[in-house]
Amino acid sequence: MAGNMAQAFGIVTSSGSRIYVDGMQDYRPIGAFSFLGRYRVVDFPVSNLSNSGIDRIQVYVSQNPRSLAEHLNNGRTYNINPKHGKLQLLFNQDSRVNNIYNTDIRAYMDNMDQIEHMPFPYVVIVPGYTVFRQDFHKLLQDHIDSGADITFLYHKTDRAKTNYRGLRVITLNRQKGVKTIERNLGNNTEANIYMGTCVMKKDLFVSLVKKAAATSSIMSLSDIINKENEDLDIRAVQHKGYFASITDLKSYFEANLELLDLEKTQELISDDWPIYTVTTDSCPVEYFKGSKIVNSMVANGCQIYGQVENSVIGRGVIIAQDAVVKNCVVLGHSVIGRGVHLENQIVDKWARISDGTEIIAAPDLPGYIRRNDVL
Amino acid sequence: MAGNMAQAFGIVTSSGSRIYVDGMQDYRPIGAFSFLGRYRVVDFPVSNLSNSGIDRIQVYVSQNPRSLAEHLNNGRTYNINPKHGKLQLLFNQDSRVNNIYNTDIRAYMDNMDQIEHMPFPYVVIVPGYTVFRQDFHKLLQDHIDSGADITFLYHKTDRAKTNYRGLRVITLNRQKGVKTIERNLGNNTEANIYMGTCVMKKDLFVSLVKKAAATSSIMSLSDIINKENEDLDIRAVQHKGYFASITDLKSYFEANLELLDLEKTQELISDDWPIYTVTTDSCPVEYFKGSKIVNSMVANGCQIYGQVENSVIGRGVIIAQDAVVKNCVVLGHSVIGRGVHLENQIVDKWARISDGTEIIAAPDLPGYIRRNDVL
Amino acid sequence: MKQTEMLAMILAGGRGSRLKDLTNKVAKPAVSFGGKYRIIDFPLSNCANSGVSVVGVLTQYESVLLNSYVAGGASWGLDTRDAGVYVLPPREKADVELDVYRGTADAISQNIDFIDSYNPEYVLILSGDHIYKMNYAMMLDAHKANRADCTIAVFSVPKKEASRFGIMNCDETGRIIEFEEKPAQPKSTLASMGIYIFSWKLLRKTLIADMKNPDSHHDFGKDIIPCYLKDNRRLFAYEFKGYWKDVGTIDSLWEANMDLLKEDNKLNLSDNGWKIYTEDATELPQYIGPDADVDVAYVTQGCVIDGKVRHSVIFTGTRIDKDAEVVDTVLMPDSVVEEGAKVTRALVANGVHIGRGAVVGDPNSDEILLVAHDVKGVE
Amino acid sequence: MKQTEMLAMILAGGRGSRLKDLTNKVAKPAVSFGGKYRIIDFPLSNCANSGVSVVGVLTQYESVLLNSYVAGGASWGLDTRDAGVYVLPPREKADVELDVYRGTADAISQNIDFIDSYNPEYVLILSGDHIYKMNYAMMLDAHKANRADCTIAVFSVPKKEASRFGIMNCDETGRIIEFEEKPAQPKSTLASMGIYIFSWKLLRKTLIADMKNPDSHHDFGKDIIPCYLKDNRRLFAYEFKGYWKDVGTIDSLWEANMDLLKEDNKLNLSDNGWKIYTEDATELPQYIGPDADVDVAYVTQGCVIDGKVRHSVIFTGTRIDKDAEVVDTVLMPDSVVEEGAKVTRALVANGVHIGRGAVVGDPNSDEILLVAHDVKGVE
Repeated sequence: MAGNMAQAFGIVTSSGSRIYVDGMQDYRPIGAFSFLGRYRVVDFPVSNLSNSGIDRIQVYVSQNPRSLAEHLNNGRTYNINPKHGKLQLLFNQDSRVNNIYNTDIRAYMDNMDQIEHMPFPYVVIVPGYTVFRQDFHKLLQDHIDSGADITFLYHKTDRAKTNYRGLRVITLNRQKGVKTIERNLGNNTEANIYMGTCVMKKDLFVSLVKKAAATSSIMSLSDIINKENEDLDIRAVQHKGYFASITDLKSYFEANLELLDLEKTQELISDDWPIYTVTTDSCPVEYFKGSKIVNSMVANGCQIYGQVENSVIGRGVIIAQDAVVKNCVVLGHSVIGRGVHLENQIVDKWARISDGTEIIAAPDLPGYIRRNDVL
Repeated sequence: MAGNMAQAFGIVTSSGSRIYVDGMQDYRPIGAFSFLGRYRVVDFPVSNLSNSGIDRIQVYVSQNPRSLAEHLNNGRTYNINPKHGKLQLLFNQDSRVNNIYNTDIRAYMDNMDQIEHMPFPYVVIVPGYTVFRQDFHKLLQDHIDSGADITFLYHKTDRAKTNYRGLRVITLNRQKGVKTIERNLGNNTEANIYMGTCVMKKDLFVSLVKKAAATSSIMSLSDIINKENEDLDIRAVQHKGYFASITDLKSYFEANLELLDLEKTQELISDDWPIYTVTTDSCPVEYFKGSKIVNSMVANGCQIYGQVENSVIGRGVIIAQDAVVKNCVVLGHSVIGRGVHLENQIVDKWARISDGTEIIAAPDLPGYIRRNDVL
Repeated sequence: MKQTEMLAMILAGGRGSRLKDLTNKVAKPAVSFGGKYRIIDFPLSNCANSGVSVVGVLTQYESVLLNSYVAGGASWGLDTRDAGVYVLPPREKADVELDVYRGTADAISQNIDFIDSYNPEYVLILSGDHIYKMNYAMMLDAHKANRADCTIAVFSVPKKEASRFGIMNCDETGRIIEFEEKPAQPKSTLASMGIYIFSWKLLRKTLIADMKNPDSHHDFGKDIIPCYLKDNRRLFAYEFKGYWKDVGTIDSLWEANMDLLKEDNKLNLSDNGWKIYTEDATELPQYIGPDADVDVAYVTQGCVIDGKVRHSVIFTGTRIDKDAEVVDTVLMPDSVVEEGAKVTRALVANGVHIGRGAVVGDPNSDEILLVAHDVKGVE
Repeated sequence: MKQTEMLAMILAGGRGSRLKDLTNKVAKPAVSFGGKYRIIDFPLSNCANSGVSVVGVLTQYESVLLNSYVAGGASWGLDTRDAGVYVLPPREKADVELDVYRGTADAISQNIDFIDSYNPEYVLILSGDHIYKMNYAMMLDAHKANRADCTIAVFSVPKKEASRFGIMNCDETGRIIEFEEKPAQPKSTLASMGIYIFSWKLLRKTLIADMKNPDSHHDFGKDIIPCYLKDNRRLFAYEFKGYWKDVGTIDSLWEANMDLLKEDNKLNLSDNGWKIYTEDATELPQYIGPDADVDVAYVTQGCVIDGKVRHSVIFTGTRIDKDAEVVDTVLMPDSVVEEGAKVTRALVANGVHIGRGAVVGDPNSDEILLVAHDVKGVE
């Protein structure tokens, strides 16, 4: 019930200048990446917030806003009553991507009046490039009950050497207080990854942002929190379940294929915790004579004549006769020609692979076929 | 009926780098300016297109997109079936306002794939900073019937010396062919003002845009049309009725006050040609004991204790006891204190004028009180 | 966290014949109020603001306008994926013939399948003819805290008026121990507002039993509540302290409109924290002409006023010409008062024209005049 | 240019009892089709794509699900400011008691006030149980070009089947000169599709006369069209050449689904130029498991398939377990075929479970088996 619980607004952050997914991000921000065939990455943080009863959500976008603007166009998709709540896209004044001054702090400062007008005592901050399930209502309650200044959400992993690069690692004391916050440089296998997700009072958030802006023009929110750690009571709550952070091509590729484990996916997305997205009114998938498909997720609108194995296929993809698509992530409306053989590829939207082409990469170095490319 | 008539898509242009409304435009593009108390300027071109049966509309925005993005958020407002049509906001890659390279051509080039994908043979182009009524279905039919390459819409005026500065003036031959296209430098009283509104084949539009981009990086669409005039059959159709172009503070001020002539307004906006806008669910206007009001338009949500004369009052404005507001355009949520006296002022949103303040300007040099200002 | 923890059912069936000609063509909940609203905007906006997002509207009388008015729920933001406003008229089923709703409880009983399809824990029963702003989520909090089977919203009325209402007698914890319909000697001043929260499981069982009971009126006040009391169920009163008005008669509808003109009016429709949403009009902003003289008035979008207005509520699309006079009056949408006409202490129905120079209404009358038909001008 | 130049009325009232248990709890137009659609999606999407933006849905049988399905019209984009989909059940008016619709024409007659409120020039009458894609705007163009009073969409049927239909006999201009219901000796092969465009003014007058006629069945085919012919009105046939199927029986519903499996299927639901819109499901994309074997199939979102599928249409949320076999079958939403079960030539109703190892349906049967209840597994 919105009436008695909306104590927080949500902020969905953009990826900033340190994260860049080669190729794909030339066309759209990570939040607008297609995910698991029919979703976009941003559907996860926004649906999590909406499912948690938070109906005022700011989504920050720092570059190529069109695709995200069209996708988020309507809060109704995410069950947000447009009279009562608001799903708001906020822009940077300067949207050039590779600008080191293009920090999250800069984005907040550019939109400070929109933040200060928010009639809620708390803010929940979630990166727009992460995929996980979390009831933020519960996290907020835990935060309030604990009396902490800031509550982090972290994920314990034994894959820190190879995964979650670029994110931050935290160490904790016995009381689950945050001792240190450092970049994950892959030094250790086991680590507590800070998920970029935190809860604090709005006033504290505003004062941290202003302090960061006054200190240095390349400082991020995590930097200022780290700097102020001594004076703040920062605690961490462990997240259980699936967590992916899309920070490069490899993590994008792996996150899609990992979720071909149906149990894992059904834990992330379920009837009582739906992930909302925009429908495109595609018709069901048509499997024609001779098609063969195993262990794959297929979005609607596809026409399958060939073979698909261990792959995620986006909307409206055509896979022609005798084509083999194996361990691939194929984005919407691509056409895979007759006899094509693809392995370990990410095929971006509207690409057309000519008959007979063979493109095979190693699983740990997935290939990327650009949007609109004709190969 | 959309089924048999949608031959064109619409483009609503942004004001580009040569037009700038001092003060007000610091906060939002001209299209997002409040107009006549409850509208925004962009409601006029978009409603005209929608009323003409055109349901694929691109609105270009070159700076501070937030307010326009939120306002246009939902095509439903403008009666555009979101399954069949689309009201699309398109952004420049580089959104710095005072950049001479920030031309309309640059914006079209940045979004060329979105233009080329449009499944319509014709395009209707309308500036997002103009206020008038036009059935574009009829204009399109006239264009097709005439066999011209481009059809301009023009407005005949005897106020070209003082008004419509910065727009272009055209001269015509006997066949209504366009002879010359020049900037209106105010040299003549009478002139045919090119309204920035035209119809042409999409293919011609695309080729002109590409030619302009290849010629010079500061060229505009009007420039290239002018340059190609010799080789093209350009005709002009006269627009009758009200026409305003918001290109500076004075034209904004005058356009609002001119429409206090109810007959003029009812010609521009009527039951069979509604101008759509977003509701804010404000309650009716409350007139309290001692209020006095004549010849004014008042948007809902206002509380009037004082005197209002010859003015346009936006949503949720409070005018306290003994205040006098005369010949003013007051934007939403401003508070005019007790005993204040304002004449010939534009009061921007959320301004607060303290009790007893007196601010009087001359009608031809209206004053401007900034957003959020406390005076 | 589920959107359907509680769903609301609005009893909107009555013709409301005490509103006379105002309900000839529209059901009572669709009657206009407060310049730009309709009565049903109040429960629907309260639902939207309380986070109650599925609402059934039970109606059988002249449902077309009400239907097209509420269908989809977009005006109240109740059109998101899992939300919706559904008009529920009586219907034919595989084993049931078409029949009217026999009472307030029967209207719910006939829609048990609809309610079940949302699997709610609680059902909120509302009336379609009250003007008030209320947070049902807080009432639900109280219901849960009391572990109640049913919570009834009550309103404290003056002692001398208590015998006109259904009166709740409570113990010191707020538990209802007795319910008396219009008692001659009221023991308390807490009147039922006709707003109930029921835990659905028990209500469902009770309704099914009630449907089979030939002696029942199938009415909440007459049958269901007494049955709960008899069975010693946990019924609690929830006291509401804001503005509340039943607008079932011409006089009370007029009064409720006039209440809006008070500087300290308790309904406070300008509070942005609890907006009342309504259909979006495309009319121009109101235009107050050069000869207008407006003082103490509530005037909305689309009005064109060039005459004198005193202490009146002027609805959408109304026209008051030069030298006309409107005093202590409610002008419903699209009504017109022509040049020189005078209207006093009246409620002018939708679209009615008062001709040039006509004089309507009596400043000294006790009753409010309902003007439901055009009044000819005086030449 | 007005949005309401033509409004559509969909006759969705029938229970469709030839669909047997499929319509126990839903009206026929709400029956599922083609993996993710419902039958009524077709006329509604056709309206949306043809620019017909106000649609009345006339229903009286089990309207709740249909009501909540179409209310507001958002799924078809028919929820813009001046658009809307309105469910219109029979209703009580100031001078009329609640009564069922007596026939197709009576259903329109009882809603003359609804139609009048949009002031349309033309009214499009549609049926809620046909599968087809049609541009009604082009039919309207023909209606206008012919200066017709009524235009009837017709479909050329094989000569030997013509006697099962209502047959139109036309002159060389396409003007209908005779209408025969199921003629023994058909003079033409143009069968009425039950799709009409009427100029509203004349239809309105005719309906009012028809309501008072005690001998009328109040039916378009039996009364209104013959009356127009008798009065020498301008009736024209409009020939439709695409895919069209009445899905009024289990066999024809199954067949229409099977038609989707043809590589050159004429309905072509993958054409992005004329999409059929439907309710938006939040299910996961379909998952085809490691042991699946799918060949010639139509499978939609939310399905989890790990068994063998041949020449079948698999609806939303269906599960086919390992070693199960589904052949020549339509699996309606949320049905489950457990491990080792075999289903052949069947139409499995919504939510039905076929237990482990059960064998259902006969490959050699002429008729399609409707499986409306759970089938126990074989231990």
